[in-house]
Amino acid sequence: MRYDAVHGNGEGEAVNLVDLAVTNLLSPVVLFFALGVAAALARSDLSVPEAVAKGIALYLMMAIGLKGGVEVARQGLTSTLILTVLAGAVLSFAIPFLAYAILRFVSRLSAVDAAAVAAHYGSISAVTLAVAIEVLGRAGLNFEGYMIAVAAVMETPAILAALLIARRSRPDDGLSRGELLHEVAFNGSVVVLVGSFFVGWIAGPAGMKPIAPLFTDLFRGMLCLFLLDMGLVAGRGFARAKKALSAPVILFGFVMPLISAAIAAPIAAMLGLSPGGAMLFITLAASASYIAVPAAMRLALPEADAAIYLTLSLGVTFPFNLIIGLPLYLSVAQKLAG
Amino acid sequence: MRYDAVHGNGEGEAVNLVDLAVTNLLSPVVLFFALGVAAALARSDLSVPEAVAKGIALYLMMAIGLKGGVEVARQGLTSTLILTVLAGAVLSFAIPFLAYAILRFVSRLSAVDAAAVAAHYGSISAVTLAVAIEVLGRAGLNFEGYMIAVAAVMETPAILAALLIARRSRPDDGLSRGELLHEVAFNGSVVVLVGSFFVGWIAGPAGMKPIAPLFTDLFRGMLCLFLLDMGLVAGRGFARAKKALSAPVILFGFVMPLISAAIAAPIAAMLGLSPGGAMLFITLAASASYIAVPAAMRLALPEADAAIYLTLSLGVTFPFNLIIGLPLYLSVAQKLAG
Amino acid sequence: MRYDAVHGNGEGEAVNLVDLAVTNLLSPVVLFFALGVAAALARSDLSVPEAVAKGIALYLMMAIGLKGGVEVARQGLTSTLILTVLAGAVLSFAIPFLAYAILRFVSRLSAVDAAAVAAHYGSISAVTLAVAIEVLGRAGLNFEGYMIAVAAVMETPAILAALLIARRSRPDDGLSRGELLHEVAFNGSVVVLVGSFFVGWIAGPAGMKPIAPLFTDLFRGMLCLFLLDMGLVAGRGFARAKKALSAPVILFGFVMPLISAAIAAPIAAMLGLSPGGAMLFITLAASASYIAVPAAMRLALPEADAAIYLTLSLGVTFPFNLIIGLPLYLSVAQKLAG
Amino acid sequence: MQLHRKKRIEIILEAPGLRRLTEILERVQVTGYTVLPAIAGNGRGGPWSEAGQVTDAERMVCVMCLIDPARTDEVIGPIFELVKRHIGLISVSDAEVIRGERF
Amino acid sequence: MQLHRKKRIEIILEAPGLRRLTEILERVQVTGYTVLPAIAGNGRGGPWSEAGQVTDAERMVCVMCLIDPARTDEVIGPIFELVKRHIGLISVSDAEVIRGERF
Amino acid sequence: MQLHRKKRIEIILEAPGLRRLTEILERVQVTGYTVLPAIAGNGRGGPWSEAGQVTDAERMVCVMCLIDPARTDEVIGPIFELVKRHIGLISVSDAEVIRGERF
Ligand SMILES: Nc1ncnc2c1ncn2[C@@H]1O[C@H](COP(=O)(O)O)[C@@H](O)[C@H]1O
Ligand SMILES: Nc1ncnc2c1ncn2[C@@H]1O[C@H](COP(=O)(O)O)[C@@H](O)[C@H]1O
Ligand SMILES: Nc1ncnc2c1ncn2[C@@H]1O[C@H](COP(=O)(O)O)[C@@H](O)[C@H]1O
Ligand code: NA
Ligand code: NA
Ligand code: NA
Repeated sequence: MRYDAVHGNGEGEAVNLVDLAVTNLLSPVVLFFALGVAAALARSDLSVPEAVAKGIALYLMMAIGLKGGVEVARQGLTSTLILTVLAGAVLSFAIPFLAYAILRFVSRLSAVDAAAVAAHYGSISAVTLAVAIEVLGRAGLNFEGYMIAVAAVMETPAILAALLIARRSRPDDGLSRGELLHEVAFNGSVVVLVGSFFVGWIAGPAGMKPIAPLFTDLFRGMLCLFLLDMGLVAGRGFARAKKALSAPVILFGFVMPLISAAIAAPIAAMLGLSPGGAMLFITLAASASYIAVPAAMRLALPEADAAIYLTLSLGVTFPFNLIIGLPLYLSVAQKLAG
Repeated sequence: MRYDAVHGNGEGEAVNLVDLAVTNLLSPVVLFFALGVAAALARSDLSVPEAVAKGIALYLMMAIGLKGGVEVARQGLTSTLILTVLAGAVLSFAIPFLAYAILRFVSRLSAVDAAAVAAHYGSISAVTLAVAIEVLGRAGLNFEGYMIAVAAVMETPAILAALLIARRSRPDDGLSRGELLHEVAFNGSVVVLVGSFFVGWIAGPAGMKPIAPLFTDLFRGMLCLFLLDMGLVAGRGFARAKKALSAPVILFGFVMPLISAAIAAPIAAMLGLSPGGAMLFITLAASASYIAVPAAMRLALPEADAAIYLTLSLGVTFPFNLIIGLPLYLSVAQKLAG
Repeated sequence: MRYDAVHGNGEGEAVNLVDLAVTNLLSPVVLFFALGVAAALARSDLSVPEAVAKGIALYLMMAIGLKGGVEVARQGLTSTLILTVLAGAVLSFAIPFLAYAILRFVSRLSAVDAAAVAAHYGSISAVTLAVAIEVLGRAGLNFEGYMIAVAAVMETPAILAALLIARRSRPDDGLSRGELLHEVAFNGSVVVLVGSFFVGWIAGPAGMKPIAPLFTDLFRGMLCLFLLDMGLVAGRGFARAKKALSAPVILFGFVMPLISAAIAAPIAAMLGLSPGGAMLFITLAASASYIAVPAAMRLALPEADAAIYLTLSLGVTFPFNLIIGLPLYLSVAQKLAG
Repeated sequence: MQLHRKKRIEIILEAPGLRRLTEILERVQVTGYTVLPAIAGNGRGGPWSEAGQVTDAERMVCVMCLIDPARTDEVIGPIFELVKRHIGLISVSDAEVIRGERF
Repeated sequence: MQLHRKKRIEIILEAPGLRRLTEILERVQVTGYTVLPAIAGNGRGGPWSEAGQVTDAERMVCVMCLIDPARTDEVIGPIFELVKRHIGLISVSDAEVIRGERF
Repeated sequence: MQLHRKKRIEIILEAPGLRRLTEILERVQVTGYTVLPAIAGNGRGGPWSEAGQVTDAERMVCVMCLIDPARTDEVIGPIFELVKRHIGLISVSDAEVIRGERF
């Protein structure tokens, strides 16, 4: 029956995807990102103070965590939870190996640079997740609350994978592995996401109510402010991108999310996730870290060139996911789970 | 008939103006400004962190821009748009010549100092505009959305006028004019105002809805926070004002907005603006820049004394407009367009 | 009759207190504080930017002040106002003498260190007050608006008491007393609390309405953000606490609030405060300053060890009041005034 | 380019004492100075960090001023009077400037 | 540890002029520099403070660069051309670095 | 006023490495240091700016410490071991302090 449905209104759905993409493109969130990029390219001195940008990032992660926790409190723990968390962790660990192989094959990046880039693609981007939740909200779709826990779990394994990869190509540096793991696992963004998730879970819908005006009602507006900032930073990165990034590497930044999404989509279907949950799962796989992993790489692989991975993650893959990826993943998820 | 109406309830309207002024005076926005001034004069260590002040200024300009854009999307483009934009640009360019002449006539400011001050009075103050919008909201009046575009257009011509004026009195400094113009035209405050205006226009009322809790509902509260900060900065400026400003210059700070308003009012009437639109047009003419022009003057006329123009604009003209100007302009606009 | 009632459902009320404590423990505000402490103890790099923390503190004090002022505008000035303010001032001045005597008796703190610590316990904590207001909100209780004025009045006398105490044990330092008093009386937190109180009073419920989305609706959410930060700072203080604080001093941090509460409770009953007002009065007495007094002590008693008083106030007494004190004070206040 | 020998004085002081320090600088006629923020540090009083701090009680600032070498003693004397009661330290080094007449 | 003698140049400049300054540094091939924020100060133009400022018009930044001593004159010449029109001051002092070939 | 000769060490280091550096300073018993923020810069790795950054991955901090001249080598050795893997640079200059016994 699903097969029929897909073929039955195949055309209608193609239109639907374009519709989705256009609606997405004209949403304030995307428009503010575009404004930021344009301002940076025009060399405007517009900027968001660093403390404000960090404050909003913190807010967004608290809001996401709370939302996920409250959903779990509302829906209860379903049987697929553990499987989904496991699948996420495995994906996060596996994707870097694939990404590394592709990078080494198509580009001339050094082993260390390629390993550092690969770690970003295995891990997840909290901002992309935030925009995906906003897209779901616009589409009127719900999601499994524990997807937030899945997101938190997926932040770290990719970093371990990258360290394993890089170890083969460089001498040991005498740095304590234990300490590094500690720093990665207790990275601020992981802690606040997981912590807020549990706060939301414990407090439940009733406890959430008095703080909803801040953490629910303002969420989309704050996302606009944040994406203006992301656009500015990404736009300023473009200038350097020319020097730091070769054509194959840039291409990788466009194609890798699609590959990860193609791997994640059937898994989401097998897990039996709802359309909203499947869309988030695919988005997590397809997104590239921008907060937790860069900081970890500065510590773990300081020889890797930060300009490469930062520009690729924020300047290429993030806008790609924002504009093309998210509507695509949503329409795929709807077909899979519909 | 309009004539009759004016005479018919002339007394009633005089009362009305006093009423307006008192209501204005007791509004939290003005009270927080007063609190800031009082705290500064009492040498309290109260202060708003710089990053927070900049973040709120950014927020206010986004909120103003969005509001204007959404209004244009709602009301459509009226025929007076182009004329109003043109009138605004001409006013912004012309006022500095008048202001310069007056300053040189009544005070002993050097040519460069006078030119720098003049630029501020031709340009506009986004905060004064924000408070004017708040006053209109309290009075239940709407305005033409494109007034925000007019505001953005009026930021820059005054700077050009000041450069033309100053060139006569000082040798060329070999600075690239093109680069300076670029910096002025792409000043952060211009970019974010114009950009948010277009975002609001494209997204329209439907797109605005999910971000309204941040950009509409919180607007007035944020203005309170910002005016507390403005009061603190203005109050601290007063101490220096004694040294930097002579009596005629201070007087200029009170009278110049009235002169500009007197020029702008009949133009607003001729343009056929609504009461709300006319009030904003007069306010734009009467307000003195505090964000974009000072930064431009540091680059273009570094010899000019920043203490003079900053203190005059923020410490004299801004409070004057806040307390006396705005209710006056509103009552004039209501008579003109009523 | 009250006696009967107390005995009649003594068991029911014991349950009630436990209930209150558990509800309190599971409220997002307390959970976020716990998250902050846990993150700090796990040596996570999570942090709230300083400018954001200061901005939120400013917001909270404005919100508290406004709320108090609007309540006074709504309820009018009752006859107990002056007595309550006086009682607060006397308490704030008297508690440091008691605290000093206890500290010198049970611990080996130097006279100057003990005087500095004592000042913190006489003064009040605005954040504890904010949480207390949130607890009252959850319990559906109102309070006398002028309690905010009482809070502001209680900030300063404790500092004077500490200076008197310390003068006996150390030579004069030639610092101008007048200037110091000025700095203490016009401390930013005092000014913004008192100022916002008057703004709220003048503007009244009608003037408050347009700014309520910021200052009322977001209050509890902001408190969560702030308590996350307080938890982080307190948690980081724990590590140092081991070195700076001896066991008797830590014990003092737990017992002193109970002593102050025990003194304040009968006074609140005598003043005839409502249950909500009595709860706030007890909380003010029991709380230890964390913003105004530390800054004053750096100026007035620079020889005192900041690590002692900061850790004790933020790391011991604040969490104690947050978790155990507030529900206790509420249930006591309800019995007293019920 | 003609360079003139000056002294560069750097005072690391707890933030609450800053107003006192600038008053002293004014009194000894050091009319030019620049204040830089510090974000963390360590000393006999243990480590500190500005992260998340609401109060300035623990944070430090760094005041830098270029002065005429001949005035070194008359300037650092009164500064030391302040700093010795507060947490803080003073260091002096050599520097050269253009437009020496301005100091 | 082998140390190499360098010059440490410190430029205190009003923030709006920073872009100009970095362009000049690029032109004279000073490719390494670090910008530190200033939060308050005092000079002939009177005291200033960043507290609550929305505009950068009045605030100062401090640009620090370590350069080869032989290049001092060719570097500070063009910088002085900029700074003399703006509010600002330049100071030069001695410093030693490791990995001297990088400057 | 009695002044004592010290060494002023200034380490410009990428922010993520700060915790490592302070651990090293502790290990070599440099118990006094102050961290200043940097807001922008340029080097072989290209220009950077803190504006709008959410991550500290690219930003630099400047760690300043005054130490006893006799200890210079034993201090900068271990620091250099760290800095050579990370982005960063170390400079050493002369300074004089009051209360020399504290360093
Ligand atoms: N040797 C030093 N070098 C640089 N900064 C120092 C030094 N000693 C102390 N400091 C700074 O001064 C503050 C107070 O020092 P102390 O009084 O020793 O606790 C420390 O937290 C540091 O920020
Ligand atoms: N002697 C000095 N030492 C350190 N900083 C100074 C000195 N003179 C001026 N400055 C800084 O440069 C800014 C502008 O100086 P001025 O042009 O004299 O007003 C001041 O506000 C200070 O931040
Ligand atoms: N010569 C220099 N003087 C001052 N700061 C420098 C210098 N070289 C590098 N830096 C700082 O160190 C950072 C990293 O340098 P690099 O490793 O050369 O990219 C730069 O972004 C600057 O902030
Ligand atoms: Na991913
Ligand atoms: Na104007
Ligand atoms: Na108390």
